[in-house]
Amino acid sequence: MSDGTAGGREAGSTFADRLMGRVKLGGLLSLAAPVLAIVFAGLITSVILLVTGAPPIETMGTMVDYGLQPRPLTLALNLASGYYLSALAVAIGFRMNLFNIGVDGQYRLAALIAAAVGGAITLPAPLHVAAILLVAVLVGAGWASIAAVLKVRRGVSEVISTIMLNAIATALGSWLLNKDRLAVEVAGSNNIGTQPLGPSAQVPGIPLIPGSPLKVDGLIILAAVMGLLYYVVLNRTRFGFDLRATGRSEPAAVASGVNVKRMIFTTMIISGAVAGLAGMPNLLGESYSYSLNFPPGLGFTGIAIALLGRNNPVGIAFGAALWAFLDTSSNILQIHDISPEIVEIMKGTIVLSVIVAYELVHRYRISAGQRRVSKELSGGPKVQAEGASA
Amino acid sequence: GSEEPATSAKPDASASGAPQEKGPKVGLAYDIGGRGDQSFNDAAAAGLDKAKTELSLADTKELEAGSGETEAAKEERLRLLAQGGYNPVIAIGFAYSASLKKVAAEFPNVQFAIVDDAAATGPNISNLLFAEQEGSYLVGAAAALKSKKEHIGFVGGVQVPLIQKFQAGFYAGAKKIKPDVQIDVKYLTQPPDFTGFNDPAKGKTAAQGMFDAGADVVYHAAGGSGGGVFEAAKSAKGLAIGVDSDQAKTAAPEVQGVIMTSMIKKVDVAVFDFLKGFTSNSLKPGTTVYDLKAGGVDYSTTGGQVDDIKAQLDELKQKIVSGEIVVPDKTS
Amino acid sequence: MSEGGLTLAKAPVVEPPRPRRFRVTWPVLLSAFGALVVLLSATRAVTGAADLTSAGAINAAVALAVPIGLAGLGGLWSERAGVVNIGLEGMMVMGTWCGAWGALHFGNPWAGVLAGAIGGALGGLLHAVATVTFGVDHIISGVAINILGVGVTEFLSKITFAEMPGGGDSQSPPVPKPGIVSVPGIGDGLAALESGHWFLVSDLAGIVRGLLTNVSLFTVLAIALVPLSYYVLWRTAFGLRLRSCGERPVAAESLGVNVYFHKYAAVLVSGALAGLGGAFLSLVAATAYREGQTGGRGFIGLAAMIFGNWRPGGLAAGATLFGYTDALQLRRGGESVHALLLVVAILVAAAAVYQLVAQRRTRAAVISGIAAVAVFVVFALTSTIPSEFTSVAPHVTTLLVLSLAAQRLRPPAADGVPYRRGQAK
Amino acid sequence: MAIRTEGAVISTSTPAVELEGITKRFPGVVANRDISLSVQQGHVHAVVGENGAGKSTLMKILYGMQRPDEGEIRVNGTGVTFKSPSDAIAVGIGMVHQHFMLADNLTVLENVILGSEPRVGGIAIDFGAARRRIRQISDSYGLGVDPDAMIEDLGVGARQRVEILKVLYRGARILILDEPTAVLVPQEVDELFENLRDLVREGLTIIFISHKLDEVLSVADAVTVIRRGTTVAEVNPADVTARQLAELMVGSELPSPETRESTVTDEVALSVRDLTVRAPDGRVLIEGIGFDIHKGEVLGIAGVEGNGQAELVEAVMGMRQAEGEILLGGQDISTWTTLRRREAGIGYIPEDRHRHGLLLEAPLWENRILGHQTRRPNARGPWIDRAGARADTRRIVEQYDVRTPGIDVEAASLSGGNQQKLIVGREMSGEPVFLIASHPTRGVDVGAQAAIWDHLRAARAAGLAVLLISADLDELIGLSDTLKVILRGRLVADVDPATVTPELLGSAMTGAGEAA
Ligand SMILES: Nc1ncnc2c1ncn2[C@@H]1O[C@H](COP(=O)(O)OP(=O)(O)OP(=O)(O)O)[C@@H](O)[C@H]1O
Ligand SMILES: Nc1ncnc2c1ncn2[C@@H]1O[C@H](COP(=O)(O)OP(=O)(O)OP(=O)(O)O)[C@@H](O)[C@H]1O
Ligand SMILES: [Mg+2]
Ligand SMILES: [Mg+2]
Repeated sequence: MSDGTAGGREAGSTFADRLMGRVKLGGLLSLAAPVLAIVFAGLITSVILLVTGAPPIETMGTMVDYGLQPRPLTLALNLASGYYLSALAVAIGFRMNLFNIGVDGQYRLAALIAAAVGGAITLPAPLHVAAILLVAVLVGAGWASIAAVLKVRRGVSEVISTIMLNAIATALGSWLLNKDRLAVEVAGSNNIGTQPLGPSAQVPGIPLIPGSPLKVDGLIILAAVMGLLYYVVLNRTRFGFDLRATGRSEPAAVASGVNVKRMIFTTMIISGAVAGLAGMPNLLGESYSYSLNFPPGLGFTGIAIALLGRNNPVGIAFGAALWAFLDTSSNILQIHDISPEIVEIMKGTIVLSVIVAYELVHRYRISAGQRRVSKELSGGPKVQAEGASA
Repeated sequence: GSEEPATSAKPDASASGAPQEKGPKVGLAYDIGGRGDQSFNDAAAAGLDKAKTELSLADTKELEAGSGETEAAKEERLRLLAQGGYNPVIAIGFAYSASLKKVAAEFPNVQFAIVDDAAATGPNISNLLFAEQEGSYLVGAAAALKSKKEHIGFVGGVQVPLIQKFQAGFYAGAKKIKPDVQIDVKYLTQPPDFTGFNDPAKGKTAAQGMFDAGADVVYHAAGGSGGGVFEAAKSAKGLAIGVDSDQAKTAAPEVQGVIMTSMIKKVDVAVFDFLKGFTSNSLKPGTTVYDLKAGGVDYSTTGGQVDDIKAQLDELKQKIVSGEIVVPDKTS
Repeated sequence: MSEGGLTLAKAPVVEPPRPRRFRVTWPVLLSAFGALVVLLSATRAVTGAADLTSAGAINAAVALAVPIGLAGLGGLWSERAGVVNIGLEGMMVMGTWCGAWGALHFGNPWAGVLAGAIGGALGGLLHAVATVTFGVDHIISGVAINILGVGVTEFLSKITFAEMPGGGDSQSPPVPKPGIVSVPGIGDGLAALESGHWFLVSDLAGIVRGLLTNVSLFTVLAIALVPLSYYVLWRTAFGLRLRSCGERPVAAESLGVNVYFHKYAAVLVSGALAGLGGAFLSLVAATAYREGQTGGRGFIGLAAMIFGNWRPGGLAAGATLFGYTDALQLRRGGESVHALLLVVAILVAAAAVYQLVAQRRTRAAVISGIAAVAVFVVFALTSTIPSEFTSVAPHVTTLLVLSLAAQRLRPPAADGVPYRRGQAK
Repeated sequence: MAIRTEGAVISTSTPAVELEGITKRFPGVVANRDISLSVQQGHVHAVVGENGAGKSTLMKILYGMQRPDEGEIRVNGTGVTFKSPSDAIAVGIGMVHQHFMLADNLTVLENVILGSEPRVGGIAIDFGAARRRIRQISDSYGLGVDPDAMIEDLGVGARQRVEILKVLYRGARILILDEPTAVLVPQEVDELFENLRDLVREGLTIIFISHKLDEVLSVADAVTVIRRGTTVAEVNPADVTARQLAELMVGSELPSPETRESTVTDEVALSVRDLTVRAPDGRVLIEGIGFDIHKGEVLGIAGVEGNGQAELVEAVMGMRQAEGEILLGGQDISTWTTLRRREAGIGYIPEDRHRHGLLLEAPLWENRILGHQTRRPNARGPWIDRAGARADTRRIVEQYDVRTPGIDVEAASLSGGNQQKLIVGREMSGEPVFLIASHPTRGVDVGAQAAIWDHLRAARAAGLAVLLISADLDELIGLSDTLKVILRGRLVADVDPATVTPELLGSAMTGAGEAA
């Protein structure tokens, strides 16, 4: 009897085999998605630039030229640290099918209160920083815990509750940011902010980029550590296993002994705690005070970046860097008389094309994998059938 | 490669010089919204445009802020301008305070100006301030005088100190005329939610509520949301007071009739004056307050609706100018 | 037994008892509404916060609820077909711009309405291509559309409105507005009744006047879309097929239903509805397009849809609740929101009693009871609410209602699950 | 009554369905290779074959859900090409799928009419007409289906009847039934077959797939055997035994039935006392259930699905709130969490492997960890021990003959039988003292089935206590040392597996025994 359904053409791996995914492509394929994505995004962006009357190649050249210079690079890295932390916070929820839209409110409230506390106390440097970080983590977690309690005890969808809590955090923050409460006034300024942090709370920068007059925020290390922690906790610990299992299939997790309610609660709170850190690189490394100028919207950027990075710590890092790069390039585009909206359009396009590219490669991979499985299996069912009877 | 000097790290030679024969290259950094916002930024743009025609400027470069950006991004914007040989560099809005202070120190040979902020000081910084409370005082008085029901209102876009200055002046002015006048106050959003400056629907609802409750004059300091206030005034057959520019001229034609006056804040004048001072080498760094006395703020008379009370308003104006009345700039 | 010959020997062996399903019927709905009016009326009488039931507040509530409701309806259509649509905000933004542009370009507000729908539908088309054709994660496509919506409209404004007199980079010139209608002959009488401040009578007069006078034709259209959506989705063959794609696409496929077609149709309609919500903002709620005009209403619409358990009536209730509380806080926030505290205290107390008597959940009842007393104490000890907090009255109310109401949310079973023909399980 | 009025039997020699040279390739696998099948008008034609042999694929091709790469389809002698199921429905083909094709959150009516809605004015659904038609069909065939019930409230039997109603509603003349009996108890199977015979008498043609070869032999007029995508035999059911049929399917000899001897010890492993479970709305789901399982004993629970088996299992696993006592080795575990129970040595082969047993998108070795995430070799303290888990996964793959190219493939890419073997291997590791086996061989082909039985027996011999729940009565009788019958949430009868026949057991399960 003929042997193997896909048999007949066993002659090594032909080009067709590779093309059809009949053999494992090893590392090559893993590069395909990003490359495809970049080509995709580049093409679409070029079309948009052409439509708007800007020369695509030159424009992108300018962006890259500028973006790779030491100072803009430093700026982008600093921006990216906050993005990264925010995206991690979102990603933690995503890994468990929780959609924490509330990172925005969580980090803003955390930064405000941490800044106020930090400005009010003086401690030796490492302690001072640690105290501020702790407050931020606690406030972030605390604010997220409202959504967690509502979800676990009352079944309120976290999507709604976090949208509402963002608005409530805004109101609370605005009420607190008042000279009768947490804010101080600066003479002659229309701004209002918390008492600036003393030197002991100012995290020194790192001269990471040679030739840059600016230093990279010291807390980029915190971001990196959190990324590592994220990876280790999720992939190497029992807790992480439970979390991912719950995200993949809640009934299976329950049957395996996971307490899903507790898991939801814990995950939401951890997500909030990490969210609380998102404002810290900026607060402790640059602004030293929470004022009207404190950047809002990090939470929403975090959602886009978490998705862009496919909830993977390295992917998120690339996503954050890309986002930060695009943000910093807005200025140079304007210098070249290209309207800054283009950057927003580019961001949207990139998100879409990256994700479509990944999807296409993913599909290709899956079917390639299926082909491989069935091919490898089709080799010996007869033998195995006999084995079973033995 | 790009021929733009902006991308080179070393300061450009032209950045060091005072105005050259060709005239200065002016850099302008807008707040969020930029040119075309029909409000604050546009007023600055108008000043620049006037300078372009009346003073010989070699070049201008206008950059605008992105929403949710950090201080560092603002700094970079100013730095790119300074580095690119733009001198002077004007920053529109108090948000540039800290960044301007930093960048100005890095470029001692470039002249900087900042609108709405006195906290960033330096030998090469001009602070262009406005006494919004004084102009608001006058329109507050006008509102009280015009109100038949002893009930007026104030709609603020976002509850920030700058807008609270408007409220404080308006309140004081109205109370001065009629101590018993009822004043409704509403801020549309809280920071950092700045949509209150762009949400006419909310402006309309808030003003409608005031009119329904018996108010007959409503003053807005709500940027783009003001359009809603005018609409509400129109449908309630009440009156409205515009802000920043003479809105009886710039607002939608159908509602121009309800705008009895506007509190004018002449950012254009401030920008133009600064540029003029720069080209004529008569610039003095430090704070310039554009108050009633300097004509930096005022009330408008377009439409003739305040002609009957003009005398009273001008008397108050005089008292403020002379210092007899000191208008508070904070809400109590 | 049956002459057909094909008879199962017995009735089904064990039919598990079917749980009782709570049905919202007209009597239930009307009495709930009646109770609410009485409660508001009593509160109004006690606190003197006339705005609670004033015609102006009701009218404003409807106007504020419409864009949220339209966005929510958009979400409903798409999620009923199994496509999560978090891009409503972006589609709405497209609607604001297109609405204004259409009205200006053709000099007719209804052209703007149509253009707004088309603009939103374009966003929907992009979402459909990404999610249905390419099978991309629905949330990320939505997020991308939100970003794109903002970028594209800002850019478009620069090349269109900026050139028009009265327009600018971030706003359009004033647009022609759709007409306003009133039920003739009732306005003055009701206004007179309302000004009497009689218990219940004046309140009903206010509510009726708010609903029936000075209503934009666009509002009428928007409100009509709620029952229309119900009709199409639950009463027509097309709607059944569409919903089956959100519940069990393979089942639909196995009966010859074209799942792709229905998903596309649903997402396009979804975009169009969100676009209409946007157009409402620029054409009715305001007189012009303004950058950033949507202010997150797309997200609120999404929340309203979840609040309404993926049903048109429920989402309309959610949008109305939000619109009503928003109107109250925007109009005379301090006073009205303060009065709302009393309403809340009474409602929570009622919930406590219900929990104690009907559900026998003592602990929950005690917690609710304490909450009710706490709210009442706050009400009694204060006379107004700080302005920072009035603005979140809608958000707090939404959370409160959700945490009091039993949560039997039931999203479509295949919501957000990518589907490929011949591959689904 | 479309079905019966049209139903004059066309007694021509034209086959109702002819499939010729059908080939269907999926990426890397040829599901159908040059298959030919000819089904006579008015026949019950059975198609049998191992898991993955290509039966469902062939049927989906005939129903228009898959398009063949090569080959011809003739229906009543006319060549057809189907673009979608609608085309197949149009020529009178109806299919009841292997897995229910029902939307839980829609009513029976909506599920039935979907795609062929009676309409008024071309748009609106004519609900009245639909309801009448469904009632009519339901009444005339005694299906007992309520058009306004929600599918989620129905048990499996009722769902199966809804599926059949769907097909009848569309006036199908050729019925494809893909494993319709997998979830039914003998009585229900008998009823179904009775119905099938009646349908055949009315001139309908039935194509029928089943792994239960006895059934096949009892009902079919012709049998086609498929092995690895090709037709290997056409047999007359009168001429073969189930065993011969099975050997045709797998292409080799089957393991011979073992001789059983009791391994039951005196030591009680698990003891359940007065267990009661209530639904959130207060309804009693199971009540006063009590039993002992000794080491080395298999306790079988027989019952029609939906009589409380699932609740019993979930209560013992701690996945559901319950009143009563559960003692494991003498220790009261009724307040313990699921995790703690698992750690104490309870293994669990769940009824629905996709829902409760596997993370379909995770690799095999991560699935090995599932449910054992706190124990060696998968974990060391709070850490996951990847190397340990991977090594042990390899062991399971080897010992339990899980056919997979490696342990890094996703669980979803394994066939059902192999997924089940992986679960069995996993639950048997870590030396469990007590195992819950819920339908351990459902949907698994004869080869894999025998292997799983062997493993269960071996573990039992080593002292494992097993709670076995199965709809397959042969399996229940064959494996159990003790048998109890569950009905409406109560244990109603004890049965001696040594003497009982499936028929007797079946009647006890439906309460017929009780009444007698
Ligand atoms: N206007 C349309 N444009 C494109 N495709 C449509 C349209 N209306 C329906 N379809 C799709 O075409 C297929 C057949 O639709 P149709 O309305 O003919 O359904 P039907 O139930 O087969 O009709 P009938 O009840 O008349 O037999 C379905 O998949 C449907 O989703
Ligand atoms: N959509 C598909 N994509 C890829 N491969 C498929 C698809 N459907 C089926 N297959 C493969 O085709 C082969 C035949 O599958 P099929 O479902 O027809 O088997 P079967 O005989 O019905 O098995 P069972 O008895 O388990 O139901 C299997 O190897 C299966 O994995
Ligand atoms: Mg099958
Ligand atoms: Mg048709």
